[in-house]
Amino acid sequence: GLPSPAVAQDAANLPFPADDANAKAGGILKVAMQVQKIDDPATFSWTQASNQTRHMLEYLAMTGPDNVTRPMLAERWEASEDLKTWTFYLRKGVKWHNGDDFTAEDVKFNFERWTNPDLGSSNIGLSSVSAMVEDKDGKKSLIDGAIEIVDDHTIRFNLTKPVLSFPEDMYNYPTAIVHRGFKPPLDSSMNGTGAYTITENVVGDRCILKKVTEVGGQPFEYWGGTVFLDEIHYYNFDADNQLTAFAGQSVDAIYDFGVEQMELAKAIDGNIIAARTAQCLCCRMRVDAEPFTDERVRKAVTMAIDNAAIKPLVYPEGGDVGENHHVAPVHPDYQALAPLTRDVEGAKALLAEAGHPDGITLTIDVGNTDGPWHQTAAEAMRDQLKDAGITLNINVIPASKYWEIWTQTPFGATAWTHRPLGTMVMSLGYRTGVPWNESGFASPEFDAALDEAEATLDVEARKGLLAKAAQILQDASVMVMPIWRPVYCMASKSVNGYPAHPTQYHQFNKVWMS
Amino acid sequence: MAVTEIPSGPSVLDRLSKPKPVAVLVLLMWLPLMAYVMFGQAIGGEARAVLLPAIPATLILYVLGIRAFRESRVAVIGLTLVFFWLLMAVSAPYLPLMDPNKPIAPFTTPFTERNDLFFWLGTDFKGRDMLSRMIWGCQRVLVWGVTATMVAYVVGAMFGLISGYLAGWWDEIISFVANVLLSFPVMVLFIVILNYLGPSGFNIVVAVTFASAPAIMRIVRGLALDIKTRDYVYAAQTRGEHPLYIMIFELLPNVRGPIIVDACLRLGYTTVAITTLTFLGLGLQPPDPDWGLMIRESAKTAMLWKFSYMLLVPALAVSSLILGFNLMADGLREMSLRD
Amino acid sequence: MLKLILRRLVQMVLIMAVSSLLLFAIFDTPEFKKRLAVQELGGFAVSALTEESYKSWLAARGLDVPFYQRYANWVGNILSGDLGFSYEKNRPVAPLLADRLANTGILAFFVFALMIPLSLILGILAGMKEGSLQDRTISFVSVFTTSIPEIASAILLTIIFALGLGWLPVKSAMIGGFNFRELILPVLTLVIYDFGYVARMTRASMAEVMTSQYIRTAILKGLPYRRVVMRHALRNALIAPFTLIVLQLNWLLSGVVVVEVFFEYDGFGKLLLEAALFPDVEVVQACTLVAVAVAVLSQIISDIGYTFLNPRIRFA
Amino acid sequence: MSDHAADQVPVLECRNLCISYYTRAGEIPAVVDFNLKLMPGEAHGIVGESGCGKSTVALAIMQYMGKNGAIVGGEILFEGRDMRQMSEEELRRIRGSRIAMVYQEPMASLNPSMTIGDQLAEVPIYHDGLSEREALARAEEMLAKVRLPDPKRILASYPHQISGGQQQRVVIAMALLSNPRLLLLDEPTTALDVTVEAGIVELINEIAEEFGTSMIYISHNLGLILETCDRLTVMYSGEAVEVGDIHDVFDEMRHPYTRGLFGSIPLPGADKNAHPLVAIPGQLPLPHERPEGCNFGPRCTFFRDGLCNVGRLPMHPVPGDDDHKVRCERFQEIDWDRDLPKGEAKPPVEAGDTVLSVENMTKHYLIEDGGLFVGGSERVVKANEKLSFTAREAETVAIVGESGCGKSTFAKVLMGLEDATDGKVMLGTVELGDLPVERRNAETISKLQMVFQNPFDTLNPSHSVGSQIARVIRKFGAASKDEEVEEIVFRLLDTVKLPRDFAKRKPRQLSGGQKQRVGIARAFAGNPKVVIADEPVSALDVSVQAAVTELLMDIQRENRTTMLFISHDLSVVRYLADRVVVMYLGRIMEQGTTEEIFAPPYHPYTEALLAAVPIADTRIEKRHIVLKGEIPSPTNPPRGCPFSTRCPYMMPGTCDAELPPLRSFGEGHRILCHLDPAELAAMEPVIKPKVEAAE
Ligand SMILES: Nc1ncnc2c1ncn2[C@@H]1O[C@H](COP(=O)(O)OP(=O)(O)OP(=O)(O)O)[C@@H](O)[C@H]1O
Ligand SMILES: Nc1ncnc2c1ncn2[C@@H]1O[C@H](COP(=O)(O)OP(=O)(O)OP(=O)(O)O)[C@@H](O)[C@H]1O
Ligand SMILES: [Mg+2]
Ligand SMILES: [Mg+2]
Ligand code: NI
Repeated sequence: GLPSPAVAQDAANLPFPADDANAKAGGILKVAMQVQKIDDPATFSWTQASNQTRHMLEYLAMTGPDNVTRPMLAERWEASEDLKTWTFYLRKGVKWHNGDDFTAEDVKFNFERWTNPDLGSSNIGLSSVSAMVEDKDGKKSLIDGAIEIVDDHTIRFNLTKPVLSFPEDMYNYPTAIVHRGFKPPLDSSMNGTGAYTITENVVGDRCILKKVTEVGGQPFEYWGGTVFLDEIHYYNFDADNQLTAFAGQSVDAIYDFGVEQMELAKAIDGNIIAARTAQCLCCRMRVDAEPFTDERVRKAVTMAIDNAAIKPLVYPEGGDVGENHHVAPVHPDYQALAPLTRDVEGAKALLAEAGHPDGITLTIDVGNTDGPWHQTAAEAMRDQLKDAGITLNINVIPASKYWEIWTQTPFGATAWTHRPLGTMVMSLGYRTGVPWNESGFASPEFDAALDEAEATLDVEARKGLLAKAAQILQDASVMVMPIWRPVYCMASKSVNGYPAHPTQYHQFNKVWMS
Repeated sequence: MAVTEIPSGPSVLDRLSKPKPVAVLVLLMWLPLMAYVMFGQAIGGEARAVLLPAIPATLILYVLGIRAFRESRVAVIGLTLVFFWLLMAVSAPYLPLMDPNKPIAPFTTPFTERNDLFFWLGTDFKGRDMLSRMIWGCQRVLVWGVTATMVAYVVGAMFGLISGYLAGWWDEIISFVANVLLSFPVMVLFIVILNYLGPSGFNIVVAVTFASAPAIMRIVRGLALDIKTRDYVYAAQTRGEHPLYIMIFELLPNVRGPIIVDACLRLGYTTVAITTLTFLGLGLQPPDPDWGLMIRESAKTAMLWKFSYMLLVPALAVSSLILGFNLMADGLREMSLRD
Repeated sequence: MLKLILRRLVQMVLIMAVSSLLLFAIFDTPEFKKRLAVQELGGFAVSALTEESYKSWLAARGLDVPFYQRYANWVGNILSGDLGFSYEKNRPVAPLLADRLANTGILAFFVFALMIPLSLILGILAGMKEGSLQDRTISFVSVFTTSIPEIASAILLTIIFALGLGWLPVKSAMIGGFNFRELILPVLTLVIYDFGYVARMTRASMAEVMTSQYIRTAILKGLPYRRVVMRHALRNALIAPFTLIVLQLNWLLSGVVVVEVFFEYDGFGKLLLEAALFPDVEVVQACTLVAVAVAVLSQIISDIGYTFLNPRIRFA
Repeated sequence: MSDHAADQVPVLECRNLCISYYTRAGEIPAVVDFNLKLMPGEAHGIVGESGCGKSTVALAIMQYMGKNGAIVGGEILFEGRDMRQMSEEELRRIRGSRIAMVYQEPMASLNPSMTIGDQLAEVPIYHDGLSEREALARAEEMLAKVRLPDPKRILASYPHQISGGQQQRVVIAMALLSNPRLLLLDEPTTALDVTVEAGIVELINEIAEEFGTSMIYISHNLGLILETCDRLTVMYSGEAVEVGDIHDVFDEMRHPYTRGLFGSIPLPGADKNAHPLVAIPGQLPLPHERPEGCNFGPRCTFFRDGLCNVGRLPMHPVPGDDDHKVRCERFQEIDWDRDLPKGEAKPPVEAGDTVLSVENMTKHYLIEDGGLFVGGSERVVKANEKLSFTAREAETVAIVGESGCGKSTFAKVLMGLEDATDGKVMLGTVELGDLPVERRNAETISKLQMVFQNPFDTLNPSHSVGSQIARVIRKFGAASKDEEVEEIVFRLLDTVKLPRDFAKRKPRQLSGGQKQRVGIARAFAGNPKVVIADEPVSALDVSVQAAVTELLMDIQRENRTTMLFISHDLSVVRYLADRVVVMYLGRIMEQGTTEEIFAPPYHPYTEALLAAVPIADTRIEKRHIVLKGEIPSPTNPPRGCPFSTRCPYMMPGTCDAELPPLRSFGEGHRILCHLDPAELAAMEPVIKPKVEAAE
């Protein structure tokens, strides 16, 4: 079977929800978000920039609010049994804004760009793209024959290793597909397949998108069916001020707001839209740093903490309780493990056994990289650990400082962003020796279990395999993972069909204003 | 003015009003507060014990102040406002307040009860008690504000005396540096310095020194230029005193008057500056309460009429303290003009 | 006089050179470069960068050469009229700065248009009869308003007029183009903070003039009171406030930071703060140059004005 | 010039006038029970020491009492109408047109930002309804009348562009513009130099004659009053103590205070050895500390308990002269001729060896414009030019000259505060000219000390009196142990006749005279060989002046100190100096013994200076010489003789071309002048006893 249901909601196989029967065309959607520079989509560092271009430059696949990935510019895809050959069948009838047809050449052009190390695109780090690259003379370059154009609308990729998440990778924000004639910067080469085009982009101020109605005198036919909005405006507001801008009715919707603003949001007239995500705060202990080299200490920490009690303190609405491993309920390949129970006495006993009969003092570095709630969570942990005789000092440091030490600190609270598949994070963060393995966790057993899960395309089958790896990780007590946090955004009552998305990717094709 | 005879039986208060006891009282009030705020963590557990002598000292100083300022109603009002906050600062740990950093019940409006607790001024977005945060908040503003002003004065007065008294090349160089600093708008200076050094109380002291010392230097220089032509300075010179002696013993005591008035005003400015800087994210850092921080944090959440108290409380608190300083300055000036 | 102005201008250039070199040196520290990288690439990504790719990132940004070299380049560019390029805003500094200065200029214009007549009239009314009820009231109001920091008055005004009464917009982001209503709160905030100061100075100056011997002479010459005030007192009393008002230009550049940030008004102050925090060196540099120029020019204007108003100096 | 017609209405009459100020300390009765009657054309003088209420009276007449003053009793009748009943508008019409006033400080009385023309024209415009052109024409005319050269230029000038003497003339012109009936002059010449003062006084006298204006002339200088007034009121501590015709009061004074006052001014007959001045004992009481009864009681030698200190004293007419009144209960019991206050005669002191010799000492100041970056031009102020003189042990050498002639500069060079540009200054065997004070050794420093002019500045207000004296003692190593130092401090306080507990006081608790005594104590603390006294008494009241001067003389006599006494007041100089040096524009014009200086041959400048000094003695006759023009600027002194621009004997072609020769008249008497020695010797004395007092 295919990794994701290639079945769409309607016959056209569109990734978007079905049209609302009451939908009215027209109107301008004003969104508060940071407006960034958008010189080259392949080198975007932030989601916001991709949101600015997302209605103009589209992707091969699209992960919906439900975290399910569906074909977008591709019509469908196929993978070989060994997951080393992927064939993408491109949608026919997709037009560029300059009138050109969208073809496999366009896709090839994009992959060639991404794999060119001189461009510096982060896409080269995606497991799918990196499997097309070899090291030659100390420089990475595309392997000959890795990309194969079968016909105008079919393209095949030959990979050096099995890759499970190719379709998910194709909706990663810097993988927007540009025209084969693209030359940065984007302003001088505005061309896309989307229903809208950017007419004005002033960094730090505004980004204005208008519906494309005609191309070279011909009416423009958007492949994705009806879109309702005439224009989409992004106005630059800092994260902190977006909700207040919304409250002041300057905008109709906002990019996001923090949990600390929830009460305020509730008091404002509008719809709060929460998305379930796999974003989390991973309070990991470095297994090769004192005192965490002793597994009993780590275990005592995890045993003394009741994640279920912490979550409502930090995120009263939405979100999931974490289970001290890195697969989230929102992941399609998640399978619940045996529930965790808090055991203070057990924790004390373990500590005593580890040579700390009078308790122990630990210090956690908190960078609040994702908002002040990190600190709130750490404080809740501190209160619980006290019961087991563990004194937790919370060392609050600036975000930029935290990012300098995040892989080295013995005990740190790191924010991990959402990734569509459970295997993706597990493999990025916990495989022996990988660069982002911040806990220093090294277990051949775990690696083997993960390999097996990654080689399995079938989701149902993969669940069990991934659960095995998760169990190993949980048993090793590498981390306290209290919360899978929700993301919140807000739209006014007149905005209909405003989608929530776990990574805040905007897709407004079916949004309409009443 | 008239010859002021000291009455035969001086009362306790009279005896305390002499410079020496006052200095001791000020130190008794100030050092513990400074130690508590700056090094509270290093002192550890029973840090609040250091504040014990400060409370009576503050009260006695207030009474002395009222006596000294009784001629000017304005000054008395100012003094009362300032000492109210000083008293709050030294006694905050002993007041029956909730933990200012503990999230209890978010967004509780003033005068309501939640979780069996009554919140006089409500709670902020994290659920921390506003009353307790407001009272604790004055500690940091006061300590850092006064320390920063003091350091600025020491530096400014030193250079002012050198520049004014020695004149010549000293004056040219010091005045040029002062001009460079004065040509920077204050905020630019603050932003650049704090951005470079990183936000913290000690760095605020540095920044305020850089920003205020040139102006103070100018004032002192002007006064020194005037005073150095007084006959008593010539008298000192003609008996061969060292310039340092003349600067410290002959000039310095006589620039005191105008400087004290200016210092009160400047304390006001510094308080504004610290609050503003904290609001801009360049000043004091979370989590401990501080008025600027309270404003900064709630500026994001209080954008509804219902929640505006979160902004109102710290805004009024900081205004009242500054009003206190300004009224004191006004009163002092008024009294100095009358003599 | 000309010599004085020339001297001031030379001094200004010197100050600009010294301060911009200092700024370049300050923003050359590794931390600042790292911060720039974090802003551009994201903290997570930067922390995962290898030494080498970080170096190549620096090279791509032109940050790998020593700062004095960059400074020299920058000075060269400035002299040819190019103010540099903003990393953060992704556009050349000159039009960006011009834009923001224009916005602040609009703000300043209204502030002055309101503040000057208000403060002068109040100051003169108060200083004319020192100690009267009118004087005491005006004096108290002025002390009171100057004691409210801009941030606090911004809050109070917002709470009353925007959140409470709903008459005015809460923020002044001007996203729908220039809107006069959005300008009202920032202007009021600045006026409230500043007018008291100028009014008090005017009052002091007026009061001093009114007790001077030449006013006594004028009164005992048998002139009508109106003429004594308008002809004899006013001009002498306005000399000091005039210089002060011109120097307020300089103050305004600092004062606006808070107001602009609070009301999200896209002006010079906000630009400067954002650039400093980013850190967007060339924008900070350009802003500093402007600030120094404004400071020195306002000083020169105030000197010229002072000489013009004060014949004692003019002919000296 | 007396033709008082009985039917005439007095121009001004003050009846039982009482004026108070309201201050923090309560009500201060500044003037109590003041009476005055001024007939048309009469000039009435008011004298008294500082703070006795002279200005208050003048301002009350103008009905201008400031914020905290009020007339609490009595009435002021102007041409028979009570001014207190007039409305603001009526007052406004009278002020400036019928009554006009001239103030002490001309510069401060003129609006700095209006041209003189505008300020003058206002008066006729508002009072006589003239057009601006007519008003300006009238102003020009008036400027010419007050003898101002080039009135047109002055009309267009701002006040700071003309000199102090010219400013005062402008103020007088302003007062005369509307032809007032009454002119009030409140110390109109105090801020001016003597030679300039002489011009103004002459002008005032001429005006009185020409316009027939009645005048009230306020001054603390009895000599001036004698030259200008017909009648006189002597005030003491808020009260008029003696009123009468000027000759009556001067020659037959009937109040102990008036006589005390005359006893303390150095009249030509006074001599420091034979007839020392007699100071009035005690101090002026503060207005709110006045005694019961006679205010002068506590200081009066004729004080009688139970008589002088009960109730309020009335004015008593002196029998035989209705116009002469005194406020004294015992004036008829006192034998005014016998009980003359008399100082004890002291033996003259023999001068010793030469202690200080100055040879061609020159001091130039360089003033630079510009600064750090843009170079400026340099100007030279020639403050001292080739000064040469010597001073011997126990001798008093006076240096006289008008403001800005370089007296203080010389003192500074001597003290080492400035370096001499050229020449030599020898103190004993030490050359001081280029030895700044930092490089002088303690012995040299202690040998040379200074007494300063301004009593309010001479002590550091922040330190106690004792500690300031003690510092000197320690500094000069006289003693170092605390008790010893304290002992010396007490001894010094005794010497200057101050109570010992003053050591603990702060300077602000001392009066001006007391401060000056502390200054003297401090100067003598190191047993100096030479003391420079830079105008040490000119800021003090006459009665205090006498006491301080005497003290200085006594200490000098005792210690055999050489004293350089700097002054602009020739009467004081004549009284106490052994030798005199007359300076003008940085140069010594004449030097010699006191007798030589005060008798012909004179240098023309000395002659003018002597003639300008007002003398409060009716038995003296004085020649009038009024110098024209103003003192030139020391940056740009005239070529040739510095005095040539103002000299009445100026010989064009000689005086303004080359420096005059130094002519010697006997031992030590030297005159710098082009005039022939014979011509100089033939000069008439300026001051001589009146042959016969004739009216
Ligand atoms: N505005 C005032 N408020 C309070 N007291 C005043 C005021 N003006 C003058 N006095 C006091 O009134 C008394 C008389 O002052 P006045 O100026 O009339 O003296 P004066 O004789 O003119 O002295 P001087 O010779 O110094 O000018 C003094 O004791 C003075 O201190
Ligand atoms: N430091 C200085 N720099 C330049 N010029 C000076 C300086 N000190 C004094 N002068 C000038 O030198 C001249 C002599 O001044 P000095 O003070 O010696 O006069 P004086 O005779 O003491 O006058 P007064 O009687 O007013 O005290 C004056 O014209 C003065 O302006
Ligand atoms: Mg007077
Ligand atoms: Mg002098
Ligand atoms: Ni007569």
